[in-house]
Amino acid sequence: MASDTLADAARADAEISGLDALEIAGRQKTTTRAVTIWASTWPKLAALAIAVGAWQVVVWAEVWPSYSLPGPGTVWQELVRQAGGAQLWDGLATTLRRAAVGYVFSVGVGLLLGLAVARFRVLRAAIGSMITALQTMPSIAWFPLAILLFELSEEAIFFVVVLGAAPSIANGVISGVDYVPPLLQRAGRNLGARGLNLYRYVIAPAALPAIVAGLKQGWAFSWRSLMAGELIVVGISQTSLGAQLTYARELADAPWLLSTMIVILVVGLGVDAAFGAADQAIRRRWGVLDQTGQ
Amino acid sequence: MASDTLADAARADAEISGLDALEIAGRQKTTTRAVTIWASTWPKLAALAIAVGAWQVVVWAEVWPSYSLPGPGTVWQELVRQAGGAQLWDGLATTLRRAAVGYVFSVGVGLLLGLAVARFRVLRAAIGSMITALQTMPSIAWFPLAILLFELSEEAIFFVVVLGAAPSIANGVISGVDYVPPLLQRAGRNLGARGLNLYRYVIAPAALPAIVAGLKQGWAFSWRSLMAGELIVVGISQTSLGAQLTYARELADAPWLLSTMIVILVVGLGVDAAFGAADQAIRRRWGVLDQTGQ
Amino acid sequence: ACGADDGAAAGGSGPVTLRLGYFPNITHAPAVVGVEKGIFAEKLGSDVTLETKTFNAGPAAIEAIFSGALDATYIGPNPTVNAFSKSRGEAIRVVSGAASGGVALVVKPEITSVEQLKGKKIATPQLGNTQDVALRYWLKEKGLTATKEGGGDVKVVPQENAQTVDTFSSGAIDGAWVPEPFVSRLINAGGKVLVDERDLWPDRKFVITNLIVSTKFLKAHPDVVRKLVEGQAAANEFVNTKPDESQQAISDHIGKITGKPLDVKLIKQAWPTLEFTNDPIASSLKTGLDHAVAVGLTQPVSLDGLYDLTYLNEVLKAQGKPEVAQP
Amino acid sequence: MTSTKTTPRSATGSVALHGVTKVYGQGEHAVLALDGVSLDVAPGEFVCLVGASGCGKSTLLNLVAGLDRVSGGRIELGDGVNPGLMFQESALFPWLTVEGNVDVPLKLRRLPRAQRRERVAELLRTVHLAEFGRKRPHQLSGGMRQRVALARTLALDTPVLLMDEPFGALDAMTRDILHDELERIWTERKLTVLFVTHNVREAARLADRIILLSSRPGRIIYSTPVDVPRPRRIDSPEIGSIAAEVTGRLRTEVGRHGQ
Amino acid sequence: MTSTKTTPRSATGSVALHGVTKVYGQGEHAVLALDGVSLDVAPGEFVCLVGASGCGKSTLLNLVAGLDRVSGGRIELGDGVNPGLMFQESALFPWLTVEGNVDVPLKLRRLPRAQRRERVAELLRTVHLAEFGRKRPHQLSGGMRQRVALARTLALDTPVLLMDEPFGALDAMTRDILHDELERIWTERKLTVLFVTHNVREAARLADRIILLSSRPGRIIYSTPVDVPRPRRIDSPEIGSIAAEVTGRLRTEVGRHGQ
Ligand SMILES: Nc1ncnc2c1ncn2[C@@H]1O[C@H](COP(=O)(O)OP(=O)(O)OP(=O)(O)O)[C@@H](O)[C@H]1O
Ligand SMILES: Nc1ncnc2c1ncn2[C@@H]1O[C@H](COP(=O)(O)OP(=O)(O)OP(=O)(O)O)[C@@H](O)[C@H]1O
Ligand SMILES: [Mg+2]
Ligand SMILES: [Mg+2]
Repeated sequence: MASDTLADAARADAEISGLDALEIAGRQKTTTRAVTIWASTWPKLAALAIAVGAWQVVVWAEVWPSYSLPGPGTVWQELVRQAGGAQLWDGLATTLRRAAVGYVFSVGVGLLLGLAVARFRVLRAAIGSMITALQTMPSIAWFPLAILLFELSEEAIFFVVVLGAAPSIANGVISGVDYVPPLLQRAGRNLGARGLNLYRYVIAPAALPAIVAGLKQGWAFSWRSLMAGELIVVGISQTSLGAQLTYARELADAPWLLSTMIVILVVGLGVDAAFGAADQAIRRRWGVLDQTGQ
Repeated sequence: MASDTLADAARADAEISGLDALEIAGRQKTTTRAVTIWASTWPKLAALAIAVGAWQVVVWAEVWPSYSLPGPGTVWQELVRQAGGAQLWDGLATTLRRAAVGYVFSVGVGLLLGLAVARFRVLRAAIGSMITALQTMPSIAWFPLAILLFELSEEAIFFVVVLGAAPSIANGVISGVDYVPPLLQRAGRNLGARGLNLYRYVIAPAALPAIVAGLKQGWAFSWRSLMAGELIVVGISQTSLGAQLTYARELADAPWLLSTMIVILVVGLGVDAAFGAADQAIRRRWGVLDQTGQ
Repeated sequence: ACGADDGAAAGGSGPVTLRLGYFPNITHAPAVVGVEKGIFAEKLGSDVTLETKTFNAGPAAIEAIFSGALDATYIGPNPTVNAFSKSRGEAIRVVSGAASGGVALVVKPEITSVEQLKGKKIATPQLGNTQDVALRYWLKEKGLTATKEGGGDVKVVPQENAQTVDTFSSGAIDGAWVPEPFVSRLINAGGKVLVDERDLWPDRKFVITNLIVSTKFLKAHPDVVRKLVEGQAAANEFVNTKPDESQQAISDHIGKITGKPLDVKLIKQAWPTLEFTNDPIASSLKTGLDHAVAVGLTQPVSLDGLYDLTYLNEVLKAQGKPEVAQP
Repeated sequence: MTSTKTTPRSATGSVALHGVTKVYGQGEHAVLALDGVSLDVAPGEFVCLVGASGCGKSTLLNLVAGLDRVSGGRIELGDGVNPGLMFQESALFPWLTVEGNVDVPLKLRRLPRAQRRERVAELLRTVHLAEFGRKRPHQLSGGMRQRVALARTLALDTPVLLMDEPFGALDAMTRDILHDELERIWTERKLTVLFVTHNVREAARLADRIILLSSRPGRIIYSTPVDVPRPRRIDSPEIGSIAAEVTGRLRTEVGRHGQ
Repeated sequence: MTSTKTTPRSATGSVALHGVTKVYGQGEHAVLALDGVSLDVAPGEFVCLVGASGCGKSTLLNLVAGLDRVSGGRIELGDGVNPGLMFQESALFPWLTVEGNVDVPLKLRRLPRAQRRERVAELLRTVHLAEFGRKRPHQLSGGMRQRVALARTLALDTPVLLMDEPFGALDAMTRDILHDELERIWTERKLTVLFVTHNVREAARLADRIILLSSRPGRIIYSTPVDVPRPRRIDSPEIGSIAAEVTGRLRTEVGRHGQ
């Protein structure tokens, strides 16, 4: 865990001779990489085992008919079957590409909007509250407008995604900027950072934790909006995860639905890992990582 | 703006005699309440005017047929007509009641989940990343499970709402707790706050800004999930905003759709005002409200 | 599945609750009128409590039937087939028909012949559903190609019905093969009927709505199902004999559920394209399935045992009406 | 009120460090902050720690307070003693008023409300901030914040007090007054105090014993009892000469490290 | 190197306060922190401010730095002068390393990279933290953080330096060394310095003039030139006697307010 603080802490030990250093190293608990990985893995495996076990027990108890709630085995088979074909991968690729593009758009719009609203009082008074209001607007409400503006193109999907995610990101930025410690802002101003430079050198980095939190929430919004938005244009030359989710439901195909849900969860886990790494890095820098002092 | 800091600042001016105080008051710009309200109102009105104006111009330009994009006047008439009848109010009442109940549930679950995950390392390793993954799961994916567990009751709707909002709130809590300054935690521990008390006296209040941000994002999730969830059963004895939104769309009734969207935006604005007030209060307490020092 | 015993509709002689689903929709007219006019309640009698549930799309209704949260529902042919085949013939039975017709291909007025469809975009409600299959099969018969992915001579664009009016009027699509009331709406948005699907079927009849019950409920409470079918027949009678009153009832009922009464003019406009019949027109379902196989959208499935029309025929017989052929 | 205070007053107040070592970080980038520090503080003793900037004084107090884990050696405290630590930075809770901050340790000890209110008022009088109870930390000056932190630490009512430059931000006059207050409380409550300061005169004014830490790694290199009878005055010549002696040692030590 | 430093060196370095008043808050809860403070600091002058805790010293520096607005009166600075303020708290950016913190003002002045690197290294040597460039603020001791903040303020290269208890957390020895460094830089760069301290000896050691502020509301009640030739030694008797004089005044003033 602490291995990076150390990388940073370099050079400070000029006065510790080689021998001293050896001695110190001996005194420390040396946690190997394998141990660290195992420590973060076994709880996941345990949680998975508990979840799957409970599921299997419910299925065995035959509370619901198997076409309504298939067992883990059935779903696993379905997943394997899907993984063997091209449709799942095509759909996943399409959706991930759209998600990436839509999210990048959303981040751009959200960051700009957030910074602008946080910075200009008039803008905040004018549209500050509108941001949350927009955030609560369900995606389907935007479909007609999206079609009006972009017809049946991917842009229509991106429009819905951006309207879903950007307000959330902007809100993260605003709340981050609002809570930047005044002392640091004053320090920055005194060091000559005014206007944009104050944002670049002080406010943005100070607000980073809240911004990352907002980006994470924004991802969830953008992904959900995408799943909905993908129904605007279904099957124009490509399938998508959102369409598969809907079809699975339409066809009352429970194993397919569950396996699609698993795919979505796995994607979510992957994205969370990325955000987790970013967060970890920030916390290490800021010195809030290990509260008990190594 | 600063009027409350003052309320707190009481008693400190024992040495300032009445006369002095008068003199001081004279030197300050006395901003009356009306001026303050106007300062925060005119930008909103201006933004509204610009938005409605642009809309009207597009309609006049007849880019799209009027049944596709009706003008502000038509929508306003529709809104007035709706407001005159009982359906809109019934639907709004039903939806707001469900939103309140669902949100309270979500807050309870989200706070507990967030605190538990933030506190227990094993739990975090086990299900920490699952929270974001759950957050990205579209509401419709939960419908079958909701129906399985709760049949066609309101509980099924709440289930979908909680699954949508609780992860978002939990994520807010986790990111807040993670960034509590270590110094304050140490201070709390040294003052005798251990275990739950540390959470009550130090971590929770220190994380409050991030928690409020999470609650705000959670509201957006819960509201959107509710709009979707209300379609599980569109109701016979009671109509709902979610149903109205969907039917307005299905009936291609653009004025109705737009007027329903306006209702949703107004609700969103109201909720944002509540969160804004909470946020304002926290920032005032923390002394981050007025960066330039009154 | 578990036994015939079911929480909400416990067997035996005690009071039974029948949970009936339907859509607030013109193709579900018998259901809507039956509920609105109290016809079901009257036929079911005092020892059966009627609980109605309204849905806006098939999946939730099927999920509810599967999970035991619903006993019977009016539903379209597509979810019917899906529910039957996915439960391997276990979950449901069709006990009556409800409506036929009401589907058409509406196109831009400048399109007047099949040939002109080349290179155009035509919407259907959903990939592989009845209308989608009908369009593709029809195109195939006319010698036009249309791939699943939206390629070929005619680009078939599956999309939610709610969206077709928007896409049609914005010019994103050139036509749509859809059921009522979207046919009427597209016409109002400047469209023109190119094909009335009735013309493609024997006797101008094909199923658009039928009544299904869960097998469990059927086994546990056959008498209740008979009363339900009686109610359905009575509702159809009402709809067919008092169209004006029915249209008003539909408008009011939809208003109650959705928050805004449906325009009676629109109902009147759509009315003649529909036929309300107790016959589930099993043959059309079977043929539709064959067509789906023919255009490569599905694997053949067996529909054996889907229909249980004994109650319907009992009711019809009692009323002295011609019975329906059990397929 | 004399140096006989080094004799035990209460068994619970003792603090003993045995070869305490503290390493920050791991592996080749580790920093050895304390190296084999052994120290016995008798119950009721007032010990002042002095040393160059960065020599490990705060580290030592943090270890005694149990807020960090030792890397080697061990620390013994009386049974159930939770030493109160006044941090080098003020560490006030920004969401609470001054009163609220001082109230926290009392609340945590579940004292009844009336008693708490009384105690808070008394403590704020002790640090001369009686009228500032309703202010929030950001409305105070640096020295005022330090005094609030002092009041909060005193509210802990523990037998062992660890103080990290508690009077660094105070003017001479206010500091002198607080010296008297601290000495009074120390006598009344028979406290054990570990006090870090850069002001050697202050150390001589307050301490029973002054301990000098060397620069990184921190080791005890000098320890001297202050045998001046109390009450003492900070500008008295005896204090001055002791301070001069310690300063001399400090200079040699800091000079040795080339600072 | 003598008190002739009070004569103008550079027109840009002057600081003039005319009847400056500062009120925190509004209406009946207002706090009058400064009341009609007038002060003329000549370019190149080194002025030390002393006063009781909470008397308005930090407020005054913040006003001169332009970080707060005056409630009355006016402050005049040389054209385009942006005074560098070293805050009472360290105010380091936690997301940057020590080097990164010192680098910020250089980056903001768009100096080329090589020059910046050199300058940072030089400044860190000045504050005796050359080996700590890659550490982060939370890995430093209190005194080390203060020195980093000093280096960062010096990196501003402004003609007017405002320092709020810059050496409060340093041991005597390190402080003496930094006194010398500061005096050297002041001479070399012909700086104007406003220096807040609680250590009256320190004030006498450094200042051309010492100014005493009264307790709330802050008013200038005493001002004395320090006519001791430089180089000075903090423990020299001349410095001692001036310090004693100022301390006496301070005591009377603080006593008057009952603190
Ligand atoms: N969290 C940490 N990580 C790495 N090194 C640390 C950490 N905390 C302290 N150090 C290092 O330990 C040494 C001792 O620090 P400490 O804070 O105990 O010094 P100090 O004696 O209190 O100094 P000062 O008088 O300046 O407050 C310093 O060299 C510092 O850099
Ligand atoms: N933001 C604020 N709001 C209200 N009052 C304030 C604020 N900042 C300072 N004050 C008050 O102004 C007075 C002067 O504060 P200032 O920080 O200038 O004192 P100081 O002379 O620097 O004291 P110290 O030596 O303790 O740092 C104090 O009484 C303080 O309570
Ligand atoms: Mg320290
Ligand atoms: Mg100050």
